[in-house]
Amino acid sequence: MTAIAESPSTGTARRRGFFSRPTETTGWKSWLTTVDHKKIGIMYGVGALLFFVVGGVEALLIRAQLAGPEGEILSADAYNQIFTMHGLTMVFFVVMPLGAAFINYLLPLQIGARDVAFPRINAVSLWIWVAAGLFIYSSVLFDGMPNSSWVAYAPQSIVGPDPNGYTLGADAAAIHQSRMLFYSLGLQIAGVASLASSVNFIVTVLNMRAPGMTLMRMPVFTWMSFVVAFLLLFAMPIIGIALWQLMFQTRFAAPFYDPLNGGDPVLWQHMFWLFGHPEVYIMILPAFGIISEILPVFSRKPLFGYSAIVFSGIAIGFMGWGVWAHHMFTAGLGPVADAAFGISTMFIAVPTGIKIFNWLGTMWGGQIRFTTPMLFSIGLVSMFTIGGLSGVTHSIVPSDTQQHDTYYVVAHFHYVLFGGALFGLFAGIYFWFPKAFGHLLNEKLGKLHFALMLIGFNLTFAPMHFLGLNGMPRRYYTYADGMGWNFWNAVVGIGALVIAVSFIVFVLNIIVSRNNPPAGADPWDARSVEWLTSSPPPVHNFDQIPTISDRDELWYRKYASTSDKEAPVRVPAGASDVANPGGPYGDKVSGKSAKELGIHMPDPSWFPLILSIGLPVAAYGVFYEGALMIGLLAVGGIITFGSMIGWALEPSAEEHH
Amino acid sequence: MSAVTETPAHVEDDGHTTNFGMSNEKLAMWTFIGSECLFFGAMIATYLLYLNRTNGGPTAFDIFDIPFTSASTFILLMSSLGMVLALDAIQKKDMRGFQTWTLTTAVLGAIFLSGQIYEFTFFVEEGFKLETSPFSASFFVLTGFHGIHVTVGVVMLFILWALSLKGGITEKNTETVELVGLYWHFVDIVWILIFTLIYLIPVG
Amino acid sequence: MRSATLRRRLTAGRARVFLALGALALLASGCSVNMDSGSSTANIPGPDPGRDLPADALNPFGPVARAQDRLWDLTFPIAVAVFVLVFGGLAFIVVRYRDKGQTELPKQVHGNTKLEITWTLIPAVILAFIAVPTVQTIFELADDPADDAILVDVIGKQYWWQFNYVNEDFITASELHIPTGREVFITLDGSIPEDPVERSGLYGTPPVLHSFWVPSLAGKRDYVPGAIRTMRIEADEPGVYPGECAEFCGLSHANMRFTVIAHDPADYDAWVANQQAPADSPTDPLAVQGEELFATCLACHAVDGHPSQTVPSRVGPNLTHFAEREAFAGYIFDSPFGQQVEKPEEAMENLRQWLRDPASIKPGSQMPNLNLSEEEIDALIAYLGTLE
Amino acid sequence: MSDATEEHHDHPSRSAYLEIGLILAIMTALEVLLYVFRESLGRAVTTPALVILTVGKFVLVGAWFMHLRFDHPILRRLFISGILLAAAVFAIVMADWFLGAQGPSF
Ligand code: HEA
Ligand code: HEA
Ligand code: CUA
Ligand SMILES: [Cu+2]
Repeated sequence: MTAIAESPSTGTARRRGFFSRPTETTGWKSWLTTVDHKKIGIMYGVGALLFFVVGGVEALLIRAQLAGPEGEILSADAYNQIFTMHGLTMVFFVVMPLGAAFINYLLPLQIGARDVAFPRINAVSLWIWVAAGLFIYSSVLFDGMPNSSWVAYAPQSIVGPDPNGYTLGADAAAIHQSRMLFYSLGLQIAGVASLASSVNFIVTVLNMRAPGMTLMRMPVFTWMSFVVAFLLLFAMPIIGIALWQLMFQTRFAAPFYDPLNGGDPVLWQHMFWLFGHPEVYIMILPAFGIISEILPVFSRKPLFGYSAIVFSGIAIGFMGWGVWAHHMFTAGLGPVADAAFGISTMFIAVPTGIKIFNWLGTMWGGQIRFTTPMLFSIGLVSMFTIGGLSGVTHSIVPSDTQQHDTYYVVAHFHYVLFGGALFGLFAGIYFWFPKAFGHLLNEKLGKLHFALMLIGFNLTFAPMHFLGLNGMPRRYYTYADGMGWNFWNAVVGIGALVIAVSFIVFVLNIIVSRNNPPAGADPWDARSVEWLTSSPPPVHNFDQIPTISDRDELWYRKYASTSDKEAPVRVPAGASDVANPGGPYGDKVSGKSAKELGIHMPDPSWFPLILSIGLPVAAYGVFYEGALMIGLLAVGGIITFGSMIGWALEPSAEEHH
Repeated sequence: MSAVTETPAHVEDDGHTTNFGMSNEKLAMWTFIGSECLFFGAMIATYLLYLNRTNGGPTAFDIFDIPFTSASTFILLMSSLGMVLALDAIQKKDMRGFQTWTLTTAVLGAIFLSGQIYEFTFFVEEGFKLETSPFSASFFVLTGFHGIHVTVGVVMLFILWALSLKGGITEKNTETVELVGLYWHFVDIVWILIFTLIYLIPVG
Repeated sequence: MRSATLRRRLTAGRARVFLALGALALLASGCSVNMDSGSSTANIPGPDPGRDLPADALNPFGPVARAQDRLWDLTFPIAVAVFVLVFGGLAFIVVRYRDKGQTELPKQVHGNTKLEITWTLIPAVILAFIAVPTVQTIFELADDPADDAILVDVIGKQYWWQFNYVNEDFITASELHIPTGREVFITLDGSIPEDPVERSGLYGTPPVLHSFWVPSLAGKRDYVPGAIRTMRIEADEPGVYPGECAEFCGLSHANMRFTVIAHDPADYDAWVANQQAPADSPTDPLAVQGEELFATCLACHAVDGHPSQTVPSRVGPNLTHFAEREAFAGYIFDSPFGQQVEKPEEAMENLRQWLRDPASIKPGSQMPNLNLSEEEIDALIAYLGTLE
Repeated sequence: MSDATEEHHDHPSRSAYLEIGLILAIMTALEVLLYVFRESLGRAVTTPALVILTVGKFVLVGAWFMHLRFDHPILRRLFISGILLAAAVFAIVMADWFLGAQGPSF
């Protein structure tokens, strides 16, 4: 399908579009119809940060409820919905899309391409992702939000939390069914978006590199994105099937996971974690890539052990497929499986360690500048290590039977996800902000943000280790006085507030910095080619596609005589600043439009946005019976397939060649 | 460490440069097919695990009609041949041949689908329904999703055929045909697996 | 020079960062102290007498938990050492190699193969070293039951635990009594009866996952509907060991507690003898009235010895010896009849409220609101009090 | 990486396609025959034979109809990595399922 759609020769100028083809390049319409990877990246980022506020407020509610024993802020039912949505939001609507934001924005720039391979499909991914988020959250307007935790273990996810309905009322079963349909269909829709992006990125990396940009010259961020794209490519269909099965189970009584009719609940666990573990590396690898770009820049040294970092990333990607059952050590798979998966899990520490040590090697002997991006990167190296090490203690199966499903696990994964992934992503935001918006963020506020976040983060999540080992299970909406958990839970609550304040500082920073002077093409004295073009880059990225002759291409253009033997002399006008916005190379961007330069860029289109509306409409159909069901499915289908056809036949805005 | 080993070749493709000397579309189709392996793999695995969980309902042995399925398998296999001949024709700029073979392929696919619809209705009448057992559920979901893939293929083939009548598809569009073909063959390959793993071996 | 100004602007506030990192290091060292001692109560030898003692996984009171804890004692110091190494290295680098405004660029080092090999091999060796005892322990803990083991079949319900003493032939709930020094072999029995009548007598509603966890005695094991899982526990000393449900199972996942009570073997035998005896019919008139009323309750609960009981139902907890237990309703409320009860009036009011409307104090409870009058509640409580 | 420009030259001829089609048809017929004589042959013969035939058909369609024989090796790698990954992970799930999780795990 996509092939036909993207094939340019099918659109002859004679044809009429459904809509007149939009041409705006500024204003709100330009955002809704854009196919520019940079705008799409920014929208992913903004959307994800909005969702972060939502997920964060949910976290604050969780912590408010648990701040003391016998909390009475949330009912059990509300708590279950909120912690489920907190997990789903943070995973699928914050960390993954923030990764996607950077991949979208940077990947074409870093490999010297004008856009991704399929710009319109890229826009489709964005809008489908937005549609998925709105769809899942639209559940508040119906019978409530998903309430069986983000892992939705069967048969709980089928039976429901209150099968007799003495608390939720007589229609408790229907309520639960509706909530689980939002879960299965919503994630399904989000999965379509991820799958489409993954194909897009793989093709872009394989096929669209600038002349001389061999695979082993690609920036590490691009490499990690490439690995992530493969993980998505292979993991998404698995969760897709699992979600279909869950949907058929909950809506049409197909007994996939229902033990009363012969189904096996443990199979769900296998399917979920077969996706779920690669998923956690999907979340962390972009952050690893980001700091692999930042550390060299602010150490003024090339990345130590480039190949080792690249290959360990690939190795993590591979090994990530062979460890999933470490989430099931208490499910009773038997000693052989437990031992095998325990060992495979432990050894993931080896490639991850290689990365950590190479990052240290990068900083070693450098001239470290403590900018905000650098601080967040250093924060990642230290905080992720804590999370990784608690991960290794999980892999010790007999100990894990004590730790599983306690706050110790909650501590582990917040250390890797927040201290790892989010710290890296924040580092990236500070680092590439000037590239995307043309000016730097305020460094003072940035450092305040970092300091508060680091302190708040540790106050929040370090005590969870103690809580877990002292027997506090996760997913408890309440706990009794006298369990010895009161003190640390109070500390955790305070920590969460500090994180909230730190985030407000970040938002303030964006506002305060909006009138900062232009940063120029290369404010940080950086190394990779995205800094070679203007900030923000023109629609076509580069007036002239750079020819690549080195890793760290830009660095070598700036510091010509750098051989590894003698210490090179710093070129005086290394970095651009107010007086010298272009730097020695940024002035290559002429400021002319693509058209003036004779570069053909894909035209904006309404169809990606419209297509994305079809999927949730069809999904609502599944909730109903009879005519309404068929009607919604049909309307959704018509919107989706209609816009595909409209898209395939869409004329270009101008008559070209 | 390792030296740079590879210098990408550059080939002009619709005015874009590609590193691997093939179009983005083709690479994308293959990437997508790689993903589909996991998609069908997950369903086949579920089916094999649930083979004996019939819940008192019909078993594979009770329900499958092998001669019937063999016929439809044969039809789908031959449609693959039709597809490759259609591609061959358009590559040789034989538009008549292309139209004939495309239509043949599409019609064979449609026959396969009607066979599947017949099979499903027959099964349901026999009391072998989606909700009967894990076995039946995984059977229907697997073959049903395969059927949806076939349907998409048939629709694409009919569109190709119709477009070619109006001159919307010409010798220049061989790659579009090739891509649809790749998809079609993949769907056929999956059925090759299904026929043995899902029908023959359990019954045999 | 412009770029130098910029650099200065960017590097200001370094000191603050060091402070933050230092605080972190403190926290980390505090953590190693804290982890081993657990909470203050854990320093008392032997478990607390009370029910509400912290469930400390690092303070084992039986061989199984001890075997698991030994691995923790092995890995935790290694983890701390790795962390100190990484963190120390980082701190050193950050101090030593900060930008001092040099005009020369640092040496442009691209890597070092020997180093790469070193830091691949050393972690691998460390891990292999941990892996050996790990695998050993995994297989040890999966051994068959000892000959003299007490066999208990455990079933998790929404939201309470049922214990079936297989050889002693009685069923109880929420309190698992065991003798010290003897293995208890737990079978988490998720098998599902073929016969629909038997099935609905066992599960009021379809079963879901739970996880059986007594932190001081053993790590957890899931209760899996449709499958059978096993584990062992054993207590060294008499005491009360809190247990929890550790797999999300619905509204009252947090309210699905239980205790393991370890006795001296002689006390245990006495307890068993009492459990095996059916309930005596009461003499007190109010309690007699309660016994009659209780006939309705037999739809879900069993009281062995109740005149109207034919087939004991397993939908709700077996109440034959209800007055012997310290707590009720998923073990979240002190029982007014318990030995340890601190606030008997409050406990009594909780029990009354429970009979009035169970779901109001335990969300998602499967016990219906029976619309009992206050007089009926008086009678029922009088009867329940006789079930010793 | 080998020279990528050696594209689009030797596509198989039409008769080659027809031959492959014929072979596929014969293999399918063989499969059906195996089914017909399943009782006299026994599972020990039919199952492996069916698996071999299936793999054969799979490879033929992939190599010839989908041109993997003639196209750039990267495509082959993409496809094979998908198949292998699917085969590997689901084989582990199945092994685990049949060996461990089924009954009591002593
Ligand atoms: C970004 C996400 C992310 C990452 C990167 C990781 C990384 C790792 N995780 Fe984590 N994990 C999660 C996210 C993540 N995890 C989530 C979300 C859950 C819970 C899901 C849920 O139940 O809801 C989870 C749960 C989880 C469990 C299940 C716990 C349970 O429920 O009982 C286990 C068990 O083994 C585990 C292990 C590991 C290991 C070994 C690593 C390793 O990759 C870590 C490797 C890194 C290091 C070890 C540090 C650096 C290395 C060195 C400095 C070298 C030297 C080290 C040694 C010699 C030890 N994780
Ligand atoms: C990347 C992923 C991620 C992130 C960043 C977080 C962030 C946080 N998480 Fe999250 N968490 C998960 C992923 C994540 N979590 C997952 C996967 C689960 C498992 C769910 C499950 O079991 O199913 C989980 C579960 C989980 C639990 C366990 C719930 C339970 O088991 O009962 C808890 C409990 O404390 C918790 C707390 C927090 C806190 C306090 C934060 C904080 O760091 C949040 C900080 C953010 C803010 C505080 C928002 C700031 C914004 C504002 C205050 C608004 C200001 C507005 C403007 C300026 C406009 N999380
Ligand atoms: Cu039972 Cu949680
Ligand atoms: Cu994992």
